[in-house]
Amino acid sequence: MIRRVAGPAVAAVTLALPAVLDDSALAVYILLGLAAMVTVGVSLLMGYAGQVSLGQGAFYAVGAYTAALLSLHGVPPLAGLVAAPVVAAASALVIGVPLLRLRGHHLAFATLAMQLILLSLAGQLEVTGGDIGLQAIPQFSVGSFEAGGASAYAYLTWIGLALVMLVTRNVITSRPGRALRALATSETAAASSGIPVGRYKLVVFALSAAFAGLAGGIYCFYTGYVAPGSFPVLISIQYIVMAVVGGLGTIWGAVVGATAITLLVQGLNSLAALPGMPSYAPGVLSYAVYALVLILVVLFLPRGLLPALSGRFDRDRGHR
Amino acid sequence: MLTVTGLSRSFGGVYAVRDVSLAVADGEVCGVIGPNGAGKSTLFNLITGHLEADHGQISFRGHRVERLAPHRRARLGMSIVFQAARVFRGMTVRENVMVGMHGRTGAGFVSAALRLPRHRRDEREITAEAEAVLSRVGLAEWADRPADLLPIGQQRALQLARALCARPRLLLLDEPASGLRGQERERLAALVEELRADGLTILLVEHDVAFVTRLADRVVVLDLGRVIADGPPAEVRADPLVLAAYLGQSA
Amino acid sequence: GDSGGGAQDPIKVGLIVSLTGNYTPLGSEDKKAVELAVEQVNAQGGLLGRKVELVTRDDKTAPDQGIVAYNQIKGDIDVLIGPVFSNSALAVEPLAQRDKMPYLSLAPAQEQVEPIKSYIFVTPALSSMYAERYLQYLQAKGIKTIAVAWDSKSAYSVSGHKSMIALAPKYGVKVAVDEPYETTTSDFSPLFTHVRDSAAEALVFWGSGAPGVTAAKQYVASGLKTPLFLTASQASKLWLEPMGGAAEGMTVQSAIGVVGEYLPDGKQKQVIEQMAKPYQQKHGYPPPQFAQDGYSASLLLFEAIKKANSTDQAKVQQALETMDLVTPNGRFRYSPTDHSGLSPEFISVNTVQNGKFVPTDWAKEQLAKTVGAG
Amino acid sequence: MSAFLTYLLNGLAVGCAIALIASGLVVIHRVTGVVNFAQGTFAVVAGLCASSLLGLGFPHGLSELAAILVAALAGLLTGLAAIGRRGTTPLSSLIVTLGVGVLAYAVEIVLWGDQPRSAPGLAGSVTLAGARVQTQHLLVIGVTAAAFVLLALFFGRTYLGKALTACASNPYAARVVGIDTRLMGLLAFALGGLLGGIAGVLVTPLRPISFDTDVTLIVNAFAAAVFGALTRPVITLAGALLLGVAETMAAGYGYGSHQLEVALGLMIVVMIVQASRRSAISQEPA
Amino acid sequence: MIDVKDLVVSYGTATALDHVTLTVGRGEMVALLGPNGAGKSTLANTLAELLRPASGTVRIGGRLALIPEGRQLFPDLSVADNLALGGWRSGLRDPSSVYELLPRLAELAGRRAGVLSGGEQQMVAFGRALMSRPEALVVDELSLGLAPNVTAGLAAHLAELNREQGLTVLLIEQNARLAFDLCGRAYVLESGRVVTEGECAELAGDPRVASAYLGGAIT
Ligand SMILES: Nc1ncnc2c1ncn2[C@@H]1O[C@H](COP(=O)(O)OP(=O)(O)OP(=O)(O)O)[C@@H](O)[C@H]1O
Ligand SMILES: Nc1ncnc2c1ncn2[C@@H]1O[C@H](COP(=O)(O)OP(=O)(O)OP(=O)(O)O)[C@@H](O)[C@H]1O
Ligand SMILES: CC(C)C[C@H](N)C(=O)O
Ligand SMILES: [Mg+2]
Ligand SMILES: [Mg+2]
Repeated sequence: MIRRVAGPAVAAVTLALPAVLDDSALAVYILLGLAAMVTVGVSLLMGYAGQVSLGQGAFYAVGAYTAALLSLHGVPPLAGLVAAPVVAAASALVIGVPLLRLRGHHLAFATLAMQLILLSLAGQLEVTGGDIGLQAIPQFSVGSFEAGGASAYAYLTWIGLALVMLVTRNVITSRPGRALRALATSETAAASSGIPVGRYKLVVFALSAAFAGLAGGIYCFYTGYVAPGSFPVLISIQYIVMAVVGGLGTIWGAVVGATAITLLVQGLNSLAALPGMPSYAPGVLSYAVYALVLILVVLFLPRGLLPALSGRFDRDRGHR
Repeated sequence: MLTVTGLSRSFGGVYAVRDVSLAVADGEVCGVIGPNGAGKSTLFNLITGHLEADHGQISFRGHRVERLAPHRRARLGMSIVFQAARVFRGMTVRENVMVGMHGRTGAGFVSAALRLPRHRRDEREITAEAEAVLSRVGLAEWADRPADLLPIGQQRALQLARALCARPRLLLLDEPASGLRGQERERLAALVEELRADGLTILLVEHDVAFVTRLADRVVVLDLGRVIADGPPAEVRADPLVLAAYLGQSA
Repeated sequence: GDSGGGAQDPIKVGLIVSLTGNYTPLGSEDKKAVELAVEQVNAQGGLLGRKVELVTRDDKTAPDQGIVAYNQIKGDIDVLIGPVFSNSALAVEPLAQRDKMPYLSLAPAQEQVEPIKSYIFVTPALSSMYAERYLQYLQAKGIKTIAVAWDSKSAYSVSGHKSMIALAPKYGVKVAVDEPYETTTSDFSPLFTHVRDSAAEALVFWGSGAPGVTAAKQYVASGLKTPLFLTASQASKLWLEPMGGAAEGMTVQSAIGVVGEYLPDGKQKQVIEQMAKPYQQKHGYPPPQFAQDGYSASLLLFEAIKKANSTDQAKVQQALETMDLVTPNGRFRYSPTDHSGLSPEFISVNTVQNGKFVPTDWAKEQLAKTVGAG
Repeated sequence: MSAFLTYLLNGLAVGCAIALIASGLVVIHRVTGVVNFAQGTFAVVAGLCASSLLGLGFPHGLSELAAILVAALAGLLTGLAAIGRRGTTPLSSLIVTLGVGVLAYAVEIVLWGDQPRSAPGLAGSVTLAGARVQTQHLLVIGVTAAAFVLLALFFGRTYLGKALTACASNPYAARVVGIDTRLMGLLAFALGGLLGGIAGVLVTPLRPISFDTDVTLIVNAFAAAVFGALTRPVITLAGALLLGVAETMAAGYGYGSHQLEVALGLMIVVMIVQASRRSAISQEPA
Repeated sequence: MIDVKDLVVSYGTATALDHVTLTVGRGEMVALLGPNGAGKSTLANTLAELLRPASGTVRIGGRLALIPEGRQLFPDLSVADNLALGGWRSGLRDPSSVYELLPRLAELAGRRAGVLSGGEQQMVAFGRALMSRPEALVVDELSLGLAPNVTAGLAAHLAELNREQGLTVLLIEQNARLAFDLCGRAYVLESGRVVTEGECAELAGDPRVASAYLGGAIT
């Protein structure tokens, strides 16, 4: 009951927010939404299909570079934005064919290495602007409407996240979703039930990459700038932290996790910058307090924030 | 239905299955017995494609399948109930069974994501059949429980239900009765008899010789990876080789 | 930001640097120096009779955090000293330009001033200037063949290397070995082997951070005789301290501020000491390059506000574009066509002697000329 | 030829340093099933401690030993946080170790500042068959060899080593036979800290260490450890050496700007080849 | 030897054992029967101190070993190492006494336990429990997956250990006939409660018990 009301309520409130927030809050709103988009994909991949990716940031980057390069070469931004998830998914398909033969930690390492390799290529290629990256990316526009202010990007982010969540929900509550959850436990038993395990892993990998790619596309228009330095390996790890903190294997958990971590980070950052704070405040607050909160949440709410918040996890274990 | 010729598989020099040939006729229930480590489970894994054979041929319903991936063999009509209960953790009993229907339905990622009519039709069909199969194996009241918290016996029944959902032509049962008590065993035996009556072909591994004798039309005995006897149950039970290798004095 | 403000309102200077993440060691030095400059100006009664207040934000060594930080403070500040991390700087600059926010960058990347954006000015010497200065020195020393090593993952070193290759013919220098490495490289023996097998008379090593120490230490162990030339990234205690005695005799470039004590008395020396002495007193070590950048940026901004006699952003921009000011980094002469302002003459070429950077005779002579001219 | 030998020897040294960090990952994972992302931190802590102690005038040997013990203590504390609480899953523990690593940043910054530090090690170099190698590199190779022989003997031959292995192999079964899995896990974390500490004091003279150097250290070590399935010391060593040699060879033969990519790519290829020879069923518990 | 009073054990909110009282005297062999999900394994785990009771008391009068349901070996270790670790509490390191009892294990000694066949694993689990030189043994499903001759062999060993060394045994066994043959007394557990207890001979004659546990399976 509560669940049925909570979703639309959150959607309505978040949709109303961009109208009242200032630029600084909007920047947080947008980055939060983008992180949530990627994290939903991570949660789908890890929480449902049982495949670990420590390189989700790579697809975020692929999306961003795709949209940026296309629009810098005169392609309409909308087409660039559509291309971002498509290219990200396509590259996931190509990379996934060899990589998804690996399992568990091997896969985790390989995805991490993939991101390192991709970033260093971007840092050395002429077309991607090398380490300096791509500047002066045009504003996002549809026809003659141009997204001038941050609130336009906030709406775009909202739409993107809603789309990502809807697709994810539809997938997981259906035949392919069950197949993914099944192969997460036992690939052999899944195959015996007629599930093409390899193909399904590839598709879900591509789907989660598409989510990251879409977020990357929005990111590049919002910031107007992409560079390898925008996608450090640590952000990929951050997405996993968000997924776990929120509650792995729940869509809303991913969103809650992304929200909690982003707000915590930004909150501590602002706190550290308050006048009168000692010089070691940034280090101590953004490292120590962040770390302590993270450790305590993981230890004391092992199933994540969302299940703890809704408090009904035990009875619901079967229905996700 | 199934013909296996000259099948072999070794692990690091040790043969688990060695030059096994075997034919199962349509509608037959074929028991496979043999000492621990004889290669029965390995044989099943070779037939279903979870292990690759070193040598040998497998033909199933007229198709040569030894190069096909496990899920393709499943779609041709093979279902296996593993020796170790491999239920899908974190999913309910009902969802576990619904997965069994995968090969027979077709709604993919796109129709699911967009909720196309195809997806809705599939879901209706899957849900209905899942209920039916759950009742058939006596799991209806457990349908909403997380499958991995079920006691062993129910997990076995669940695996069987999942396998049946694929409407297989050949069912491979690896020790389906282990962990079941008298009454439950009785129910399982009755179910297998029912399935046989429906015309299903069954390969059955079981250490409960009485169980096998009762159900099987024919019994194959494996020892050290080879077939050492093959014939009607009564004959095999009297075979001195089998007595020595397997049944021991207590039979 | 608002342009006017009552006479008693403080003037607000924004500072976005890396206080966490990879570039912490750079950003924290910048911050110390800017804080020192603000303290000093306030002690002298502030600017235009108003106090100067610093608004600091951390970009976490990440471009998107730079944007968040900028959005947070842009309504509150009059002028901005921007990130030391080139990628952050490049992310924030378009926003600053759009808001007409006078912006002094602490990052050296060439791309910031090519093409010129009217409100964006750069403080550190561009790496192309360091490259050119070394070539001048090489020419003076009669060195004709060199080896160049560069960190392919650092923007500073990539563009320094590029300029060096481009300018070398102009100074009659041939590059015999041109070898990239990575920031994480922990073994430089391949490089040294290649240099040993070549005709190079000097090895110029571009890089900042860990590889500078790693390579120089391994250079000593390798027994290579070809002299090692390091760039300004190594001109601080960050490099000297871990090197210890092994650094003796190596050639290291630096901004003029690092060798203030060897300069003839005059304006330049005085400005350098105005920062170096209190900095040394406060933090216990001489100001490294990054601190000099932060301090110079502050002086430039203060001067511009004084000249504009207002914090009106357009006026401050005007003042900057006609700036001519001596700072610890040298004499800045910004113009509408030059938003970098410095020239290679303000770079010194030193050798390490008794754990200190001592200008070579050539450099002493050159710097004396430079300072004398000003 | 002597160039090749130089690359090879130096590559081995680089690989050995990676192997030492990786060995800690392996020890901890082998016993607790946890991937310890704070492993690089142990090395950093030890390196910083050693540089401080040496700076204060304590003699070599003593300073390094003390630093290693501090790292072991750090390992123990990390273990307490990561596995001290019952019911913490390996994934949660992993995130806790990640948190510990970040927490350590704050501690390190307060104690040592944010600037990189180094420490003196063995000076000079020696020439072997025309190839020059730094003496410190030889020390690294020697210590690594000793460490791995001891580890292999410990896990392969000793009863305690086997009991430790049993803990992650099947924690439930370990408790069935009466092994205190938590105690064993803490022991493993302390041992992991010790190994990380050894790596730290050996590496600090070769490359400066600052609070966030752990990231670089862990990426390479993780690659090597995963190569050894996070459980097998000897294969991990092989992986680390492969990584180190591939890096120096790449630099030596003209791919200096792609060292890391070449080395990591090679690791991935080898892993994929290995993986395609294993069937899914043999990787799932029966 | 084993003394259980009013034991309550639950998983979260679900009660698996509901005021169970049961005793096994020193040197006695007692069978524990019950349908799937009755709580037998829960009881076994509680006796081995792997689960904590919610209330009630458990008293054990000597060293107790458990052969857990589902074998639970150390899959990455060799058979020999698996056995050796069975001696963690007792200090026994050399598995040769077990090899004498189960010669097949000597052949498998160097093999990784994880790749053994199901039955082979069950033998290792049996051997591992013996390595702790137990005074009391809780066997959760002796015959699970074992070939008839092996089951018979293990049962004979169990009887012999009981007879000659006075080993106390609580036997959870699917094959009720086998259990009744081996044991003197038996408890029947249903839905977490003891519903029947008594001499095996009597129980075997009880029509309800016979129909529930003796039907079908005849070995
Ligand atoms: N992946 C593997 N690697 C190495 N050896 C294996 C592997 N799988 C099985 N074996 C070995 O092959 C032999 C046959 O095993 P299999 O599981 O087929 O026996 P089984 O007849 O099913 O026995 P049980 O009745 O005990 O289940 C055994 O000796 C086993 O140890
Ligand atoms: N970890 C667990 N979490 C929640 N419930 C559990 C758990 N383990 C067992 N249960 C439940 O506790 C009850 C008793 O289970 P138990 O395994 O003790 O039965 P059993 O008598 O051993 O059954 P079987 O004959 O199948 O082995 C069952 O209803 C089972 O579903
Ligand atoms: C001279 C420094 C400001 C350059 C800096 N280390 C960089 O790589 O961007
Ligand atoms: Mg088997
Ligand atoms: Mg049980």
